[in-house]
Amino acid sequence: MNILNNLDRRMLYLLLAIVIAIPLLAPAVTKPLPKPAITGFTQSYYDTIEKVAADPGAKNKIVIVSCNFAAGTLAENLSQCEATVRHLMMRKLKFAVFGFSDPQGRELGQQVVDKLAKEYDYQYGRDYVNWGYRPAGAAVALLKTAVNDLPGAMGKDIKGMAISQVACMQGIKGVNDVSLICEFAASATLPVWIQFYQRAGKSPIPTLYGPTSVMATEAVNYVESGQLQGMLIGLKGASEYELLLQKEGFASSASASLSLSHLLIVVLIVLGNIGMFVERKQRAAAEGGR
Amino acid sequence: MNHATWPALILLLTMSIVIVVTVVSAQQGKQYFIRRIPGLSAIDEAVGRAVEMGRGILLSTGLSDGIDIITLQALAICANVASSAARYGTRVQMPVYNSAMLPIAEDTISNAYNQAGRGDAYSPDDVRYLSNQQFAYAAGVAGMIQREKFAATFLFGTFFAESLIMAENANMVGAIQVAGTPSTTQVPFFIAACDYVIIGDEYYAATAYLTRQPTLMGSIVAQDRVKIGILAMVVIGALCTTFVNPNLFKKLLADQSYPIGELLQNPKEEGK
Amino acid sequence: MTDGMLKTIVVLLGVLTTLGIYSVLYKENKIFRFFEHLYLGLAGGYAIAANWNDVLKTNWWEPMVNDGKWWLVLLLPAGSLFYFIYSKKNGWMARLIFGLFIGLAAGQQFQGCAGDYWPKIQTAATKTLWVDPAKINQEYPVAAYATVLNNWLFMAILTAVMVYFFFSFEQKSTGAINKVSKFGRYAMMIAFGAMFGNTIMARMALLIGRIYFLIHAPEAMSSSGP
Amino acid sequence: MGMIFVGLLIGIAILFVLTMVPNRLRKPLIVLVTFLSGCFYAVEFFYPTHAVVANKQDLIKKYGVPTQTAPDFAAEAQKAGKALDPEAVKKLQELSPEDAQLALKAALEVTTPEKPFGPDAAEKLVTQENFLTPKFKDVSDWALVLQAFAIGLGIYSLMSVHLRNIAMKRSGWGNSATLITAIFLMAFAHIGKEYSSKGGWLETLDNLLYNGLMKNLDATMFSIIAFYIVSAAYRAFRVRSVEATILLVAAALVMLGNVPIGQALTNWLPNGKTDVLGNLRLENIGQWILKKASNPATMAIDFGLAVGALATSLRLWLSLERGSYFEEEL
Repeated sequence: MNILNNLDRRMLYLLLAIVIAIPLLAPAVTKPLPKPAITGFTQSYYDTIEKVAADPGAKNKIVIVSCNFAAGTLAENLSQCEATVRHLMMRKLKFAVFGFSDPQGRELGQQVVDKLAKEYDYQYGRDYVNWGYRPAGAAVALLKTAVNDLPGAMGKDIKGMAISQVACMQGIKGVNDVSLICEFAASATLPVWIQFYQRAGKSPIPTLYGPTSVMATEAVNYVESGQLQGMLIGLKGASEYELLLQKEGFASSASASLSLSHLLIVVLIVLGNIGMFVERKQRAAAEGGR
Repeated sequence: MNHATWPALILLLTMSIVIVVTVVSAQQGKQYFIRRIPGLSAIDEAVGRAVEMGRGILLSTGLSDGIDIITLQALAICANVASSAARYGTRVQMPVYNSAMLPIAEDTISNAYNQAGRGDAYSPDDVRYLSNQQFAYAAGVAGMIQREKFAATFLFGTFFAESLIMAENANMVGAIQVAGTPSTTQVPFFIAACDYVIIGDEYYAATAYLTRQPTLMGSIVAQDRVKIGILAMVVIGALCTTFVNPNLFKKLLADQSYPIGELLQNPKEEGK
Repeated sequence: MTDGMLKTIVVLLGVLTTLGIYSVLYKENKIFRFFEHLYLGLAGGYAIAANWNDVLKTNWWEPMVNDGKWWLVLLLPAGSLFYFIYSKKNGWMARLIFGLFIGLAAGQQFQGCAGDYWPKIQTAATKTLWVDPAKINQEYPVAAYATVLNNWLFMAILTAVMVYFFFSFEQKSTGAINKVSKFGRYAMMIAFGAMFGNTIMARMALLIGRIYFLIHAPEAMSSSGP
Repeated sequence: MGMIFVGLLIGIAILFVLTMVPNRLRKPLIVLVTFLSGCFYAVEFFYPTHAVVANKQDLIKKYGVPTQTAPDFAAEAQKAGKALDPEAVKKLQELSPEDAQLALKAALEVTTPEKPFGPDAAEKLVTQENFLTPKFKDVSDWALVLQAFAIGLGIYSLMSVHLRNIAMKRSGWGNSATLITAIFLMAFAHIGKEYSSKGGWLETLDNLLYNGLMKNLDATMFSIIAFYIVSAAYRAFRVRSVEATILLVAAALVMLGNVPIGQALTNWLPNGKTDVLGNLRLENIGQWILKKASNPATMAIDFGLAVGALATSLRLWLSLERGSYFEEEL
């Protein structure tokens, strides 16, 4: 029984890796786990996309999916991005993947799209485009140009084709042809959109935000002031969103990993304490018998 | 606050004067008392253990963005450890995070060896630069700990998430660990992984406690006086806010100066 | 090298480094040691590059050479004072630059102190300790009382923890001060426990990201083909 | 270029003069340097300030150099056909004539019929400074540059250890060779790509080293903490003493409140805004501990730390510190 008091740490590490990997490998396992309650931030995020999709003019406009994160915050940002892209595809909205904070961002964004494209019959060029990555230093100047001449400012897409030639970009001239901005961020990149693009056209573009949970506290102000129409708070927000979509993907399985890892720690703590008490008892018994 | 408001000026100056006067009076021979601090008593114990086991000691002054007060204090504590370790002929190793901090650390530690009368035992390899990237430093320290199997580790200074990497690795090799940091968010991890943790401003009391030097003793007593002052101000402030005038302390302690005449006025109604 | 190949290599390197570093969890081994040294080397090279690209080039070389601020060159001999630490005869000169930086660090502390702690003192010193009948929300009257109760708790914990850190008088094990300071220590343990528990989520999210990366690395490598 | 060379010679001459400073003056000189450098930030912080226009250099670039006469706010505003709030104008009139001109131009530009110029907008145009504030950025830039020169010490220290390993063929010298190669490659690629053409091989190399290796190493080392947090929690959270128990209970409550699996335990409690019992839901208890119960404890610790840092600074700044290091013969 003393084994509980002194589990090999390698055993703990292995258990943790298993507990985290299982929901990611076999999402079906997580079905019976309790679901999170849906917060107002997530609900309004969902409602905004629904509203954009319901607008008949949106068919001729484009959604910007801005992937400003890297592998480091993958669990939080990629899950938000995946759920959002899925929603856009469900509603047949045209979108462009873009990023200016990290070159990895557009690749991770592309990964998400590749994963979902078949399911919703999305084709590169016809239904979506990847503008690629532009260095952060040039972002402000780029967006200012893109107010009036979006294809010109962006130049070429990741396949080296001029953006004005891409099928889904036909008729997209500038800021007034953007129906929605979705920003997924691991650092303070949101103000660039807010300051230089969101309100540069005839009417403000609805803007949605997916920050890491650490950054969410500061962003609450933007939601309250109406500059953001919705927000997904870290992984938790993304998993709530998938619940609303009734399509469980990465966020739900990652959230299950999160739950299970917490459960594992609680169980280990309990086991450790049981082990300690048993050992104490045994020792007391041994001393008593002497 | 970019520039001192007048209440801040008064308060900071008063604090400074209290501290300087007490320190100078201590230097001139006035005796001061400080109580036993359990975490700090452990420092000598840990050095003793390392000597018994015949293995080395690891000192880390944490992550410093340039040369700052926290790291200088960490260095002062580490110098004391190095000096008693040198006396017993135990080797200390100090991986340094910031290259501007490196020469200061070398100077201080070699001086500590001299003070212990073992200047010959100091080797320049003992204090060396590792990396100024947070996790590269952590990986390097973790590797060092695993290979050298230190008997004791002392982690003092600013730490962030890497604190647990270092402390858990040292725990694995069975080192006795003493850690102290003003980064309050990292204290829980040190409590979980280390044998002794120096919390809060015990960190600044450490040198006084270890050396019993009049200057430092005077400083600790002065700090106590200032803290009593702050506590009194907070209590009086809360009582005043509740029962006398809700705005006085809000304005006194605001980020911008209010003229004395406006202190008691109500703030303008918002939205007008 | 095509873009696709490059991407494949980048992903492959990512997988190798991740597994190499994680191998230390089993035990310290040659593979980890290799990656550790590689990491330290890369970080060292990066430090040199960042120092030049972000500091020396922009703040020193370009203004000096292009904007005619020739006197910036004086910083070079001043900076060389650091290196005098290795001089037997003139080692003291290094202490001039140490003194300069110690002075700067100390001087900043006034603003640091005020900037960091002033708002905190304000928060603490403006807590209301009594229920104001005018502010009671009729729908949920408990809130007003709960706030005041929380504020009392706030004051009690603040005082107790501060008392715990008074060093200049004896805390006899039977005295009232000792009881207060013990309560302070318990309060701190609550705070530390809570911080620990709350951090777990953020750390687990990082690990989930890494494991996801490993699981999906084969796709990432193949999908990036031309 | 010539002046730079002359400057360098002057600097070297100063260094040479310093080597001749007699022993008894050395310590006072160090004390003086420490005190004066500390004075800069201290005086800048405490010295009384006056109002100036914000971002003056940018405004001068935009509107040209202003004259010395104070502008007539009302007349200018009328000329531009725009209305300025009198409260706001009062604020701008505190500025010196030069600054006031620039502020007025900036004010008239941002004012539109929908967005009248009020006191808040005026506040954005005005900032407080004293005679040292304009030098603030220079001083911190110089400090950065000086520190950057010290990188050589660090790299020298790192290389000398590992070069010796290689020279003496100590065990693991291959790793030392890797380390030194990595230093050179990374420094070369990361500096070189700034100067080479876009899409060149240097950029590819930098991409491999930085994105392929370094970022992954960073992310992996960061994520490894997740493993350590589990082993630390397992070992430390035992009902050993009152303190350890408190630590455990607080951590467990917050942990459970953070994930749906824990929240499910108290999902049967009502969750309305006005339900008193809702406060007993695990997520609410967790947040209460985190925000209300922890806050005063960390704040008290912070106050102590602030005073400790202040006292240490004062001792160092005024050279009140004693002890072997500070009393050593120089």
